[in-house]
Amino acid sequence: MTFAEIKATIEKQYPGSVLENEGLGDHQVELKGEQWIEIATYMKTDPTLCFDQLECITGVDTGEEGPLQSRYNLHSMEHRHKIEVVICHDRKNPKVASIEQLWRIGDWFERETYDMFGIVYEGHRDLRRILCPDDWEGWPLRKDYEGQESYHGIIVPKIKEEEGWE
Amino acid sequence: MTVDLLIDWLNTIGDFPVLAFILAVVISGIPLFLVMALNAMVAVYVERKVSAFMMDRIGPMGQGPGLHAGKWGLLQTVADAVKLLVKEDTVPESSDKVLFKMAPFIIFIGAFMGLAAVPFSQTLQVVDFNVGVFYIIAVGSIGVIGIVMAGWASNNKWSLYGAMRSAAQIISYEIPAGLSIIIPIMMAGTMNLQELIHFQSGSVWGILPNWIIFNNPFSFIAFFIFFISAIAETNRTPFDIPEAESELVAGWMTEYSGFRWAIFFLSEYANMLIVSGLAVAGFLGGWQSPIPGLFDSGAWGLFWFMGKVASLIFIMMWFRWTFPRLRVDQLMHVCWKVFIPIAMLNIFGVGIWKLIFG
Amino acid sequence: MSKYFTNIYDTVSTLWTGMQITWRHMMNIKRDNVTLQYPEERWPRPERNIGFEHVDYNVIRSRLHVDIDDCIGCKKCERACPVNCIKIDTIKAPNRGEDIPEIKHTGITSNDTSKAMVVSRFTIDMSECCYCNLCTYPCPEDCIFMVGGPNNEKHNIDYEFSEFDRNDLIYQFSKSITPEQKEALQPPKKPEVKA
Amino acid sequence: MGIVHGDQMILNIGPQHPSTHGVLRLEVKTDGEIVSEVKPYLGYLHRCFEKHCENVTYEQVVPYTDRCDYLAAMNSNFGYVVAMEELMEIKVPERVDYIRVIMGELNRVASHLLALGVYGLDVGAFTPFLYMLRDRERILDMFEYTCGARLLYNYMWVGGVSHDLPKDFVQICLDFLDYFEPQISEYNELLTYNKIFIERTADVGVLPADVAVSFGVTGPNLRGSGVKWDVRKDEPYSIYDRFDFDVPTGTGEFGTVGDCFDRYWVRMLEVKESVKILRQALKDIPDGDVHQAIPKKIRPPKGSVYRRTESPRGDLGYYIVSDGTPVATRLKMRSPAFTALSVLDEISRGWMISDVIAILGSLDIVLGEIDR
Repeated sequence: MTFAEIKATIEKQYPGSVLENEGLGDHQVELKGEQWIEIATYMKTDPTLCFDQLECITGVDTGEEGPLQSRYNLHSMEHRHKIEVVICHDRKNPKVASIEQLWRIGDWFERETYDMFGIVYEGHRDLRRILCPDDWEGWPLRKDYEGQESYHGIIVPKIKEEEGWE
Repeated sequence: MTVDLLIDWLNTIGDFPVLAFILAVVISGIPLFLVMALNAMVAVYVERKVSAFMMDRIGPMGQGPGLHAGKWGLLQTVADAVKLLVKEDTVPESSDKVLFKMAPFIIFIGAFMGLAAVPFSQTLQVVDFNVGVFYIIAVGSIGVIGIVMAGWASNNKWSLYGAMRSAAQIISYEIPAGLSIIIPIMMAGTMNLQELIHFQSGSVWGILPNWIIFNNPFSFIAFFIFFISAIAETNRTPFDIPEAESELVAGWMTEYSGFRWAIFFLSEYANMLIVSGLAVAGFLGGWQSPIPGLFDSGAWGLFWFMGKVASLIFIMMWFRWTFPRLRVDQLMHVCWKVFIPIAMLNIFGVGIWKLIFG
Repeated sequence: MSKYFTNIYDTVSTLWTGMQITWRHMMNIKRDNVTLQYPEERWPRPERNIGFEHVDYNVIRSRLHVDIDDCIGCKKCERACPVNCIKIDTIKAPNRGEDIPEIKHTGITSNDTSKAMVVSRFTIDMSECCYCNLCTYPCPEDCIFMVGGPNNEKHNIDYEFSEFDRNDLIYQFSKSITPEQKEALQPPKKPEVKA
Repeated sequence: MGIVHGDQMILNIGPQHPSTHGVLRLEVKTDGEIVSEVKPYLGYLHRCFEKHCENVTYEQVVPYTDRCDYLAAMNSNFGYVVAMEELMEIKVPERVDYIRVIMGELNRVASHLLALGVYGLDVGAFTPFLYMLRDRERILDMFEYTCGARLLYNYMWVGGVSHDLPKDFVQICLDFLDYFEPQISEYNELLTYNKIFIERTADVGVLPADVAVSFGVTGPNLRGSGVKWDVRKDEPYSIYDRFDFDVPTGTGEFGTVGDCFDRYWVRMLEVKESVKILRQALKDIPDGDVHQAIPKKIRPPKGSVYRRTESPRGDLGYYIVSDGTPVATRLKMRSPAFTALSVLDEISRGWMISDVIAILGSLDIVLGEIDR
């Protein structure tokens, strides 16, 4: 199936769920966050779509003002077509349903995105930080992230050192 | 033998039987310890070189004395020994300290006692037991107590795993080893190692030496079962699961370092010597020359015996650097479902063989 | 039952094949050996000469070196460094292209570029360097390079620069300038306008 | 495996352990030797790759990608530059494509050799490991000859490569292949067909195809489960569509499809396929300038791209979001080892401790890439 057909199928099944977004490129579609779990189930189980592989979940921070986004790259091993789903979250309270039980790799990908952006995946059974330590403060990949000065008495090095050594 | 001679000789000097006994034991024990240490040093060096050559490396090398461990790295083991001796003696805080310190000595005692009955030549044997074969098999299992002690006392999960695996393995493999060593005993009708070796003198068909391994097909198979079980008893690859370094870090030796660890090492190589010695005495004609009647007397005995032992130890090394490691259940499978039935059949076979041809 | 014996046969035969291989290698150790006795013998560093116009290309990754007499203080290498291990401070030279003998500053580079800047500090922290070679490409004067290899005539190979103190790995390439000399080089401050 | 219920013991494998392939910590719940749960804890090697990438320019990202998958740095570079070129719509000269394919395949061979050798080490065979490392060393020598570095190359740049190949490289590489091909059969005789090795790996840690797809497992691990999926074949990038090569899949030769042996064996077959690609590429490599397409200033247009390439461990994806400045807004690396590790718990339940080590080894993870 081509991208337009996939988009039309989703639009037909869940009217009003597909949002128009000028900034998106080919193969990208923005969906409403509320219905995500139903759409995802449909996309995985429907025999014409059959997206059985979740390639990647990428969290994106669009800037200080803009929303946070989760981007899901889906791929179908059977039909060899793919799509990228974008879901925007409110910056203050980023939340979306978890697809961890649909695609098992979603477990770790969602944990990673939660770790880096603080996007809460509701329904995830074990939403912990995965790469940073459990008691790390802040969401490192957000644009407004302020690194902590020290962690358990260890000085956290800054990414861009302004000062020399000496 | 040596001990008996010494006691007799000391008794001729004066009438103090207890002191004579102690003196005789000490005098013959010190060379035994030296044999053990020398064996470990040579074997470690050879193992390094053999493994290196098999892996296309060259092993420890040096351009001369000094920092570079001697010519061809000959001083490498000496350097290692010195390093191990001067190392800090660490005992883990939460270990059972008494058992932790005792365990190496128990293992050492097992190996040392076993070495006492090994027939190095016609005359060179510390004690000539009536039941030499039985004795070596028996004291060989003392070591497992030390291993379990070491594993338990370390208070470390890896050590515990290693100890438990080791106990299961050594006890299981004693059965096929014991069943296979029965065959020389059946054929020679004696458990005395010297008599067993004397039984193997002469030749068959004028070419082959009259060793038990060549006597009949059953004893031929029995030798291999005994030898492989012996490798398992000494915890060497492919049966090194108690100290499998990729799984259990170092198994039951994880917490040991320095001198205590050196004692483990010494005992491991002494055990290799003992089991190879038993295999040589039981199946390969002991100190007999491979060409019957040639170079067959005096010091040649020691040469042939050590030569045969060395080749068996080399085969053990060869195995170690070629094979992967078995898993615990496969190890048990090999023991109980392959070796023990075949060893049993062997005993039958030898019995019938003896009835017909003997 | 036959599977039982096939298994035993397979085991013995495959193990024997493996043992033959290791035996062969042990016997041929002289031919197959790949070990080098490191302090006495060393790997030959690849002598790379790709010909054409790429002769100057630096294909060796070892210690960085700067010919400070050629450095014009453009800071291109500092910007190119992905780990920020190069630090350069410059002072505007009083007269472009003129030598300043007090601080051994030469005015003209070997490429006949007249320098507008006095490099008062050029440090490379080799403990941070990731040997990516990115700093050597943008240099307009070819004065920062990795030593050895094609640059051997400029500087000998040096890849064993271990030190006991981490601070010794910070290499200072600029000429030593005392604070007073630095002060003297600063352009005179404009007199403050009184209110 | 039989199920015995007893008291459970928690065993900590790592972060310092001989066969965790880096600094990985596994919390293993065991009942005697039998494992009932494996919980991986990551992050011991987290070096903030993605955060760094948002602070350095696009050229400077390349040395950082080296350090993610340090065993196949060429392939890490390759994936990044392919993604960047797709975003910037650069067409690179043909010679550059060929050079990249040659380097990528050589590094695939090197990485697989290490994976296979270390797998032998995991199950206790020491010698094959050194044989394979000996041959890997020759590949590293060729890389050193080409770009000066042995492990972390920074060789592929957006729009080109940093140096042209040395004049006699093609001959050196062909000599190496002539030497290397007979060695593969020696590895097989020494390790692969060894009965003990087969016993240790066949039927162990079976990963069914649907589970593998659901877990996002890719690369040799997925192909070991019998799924014919290779990005080089199915979504060809660079010039991979020009070469004639097979995609080996697991057949369950000695056990079940998708067991440890299949994953191992697929890697071994892939080495052969790589040699095949290398021979074709070395034959056809054209002349040309490798620097002509390198842009002076890398400023991709506004937009985003997700591109995956086939690294030795699987689908290596780069998600790049650009806002038109020389610094990326977001650069995400979808690392294949990350997804491969996530399946460990699923396939090692009910096996023994020794098998967990064998399964972990067969997944061929690189912690630098998992933790980034």
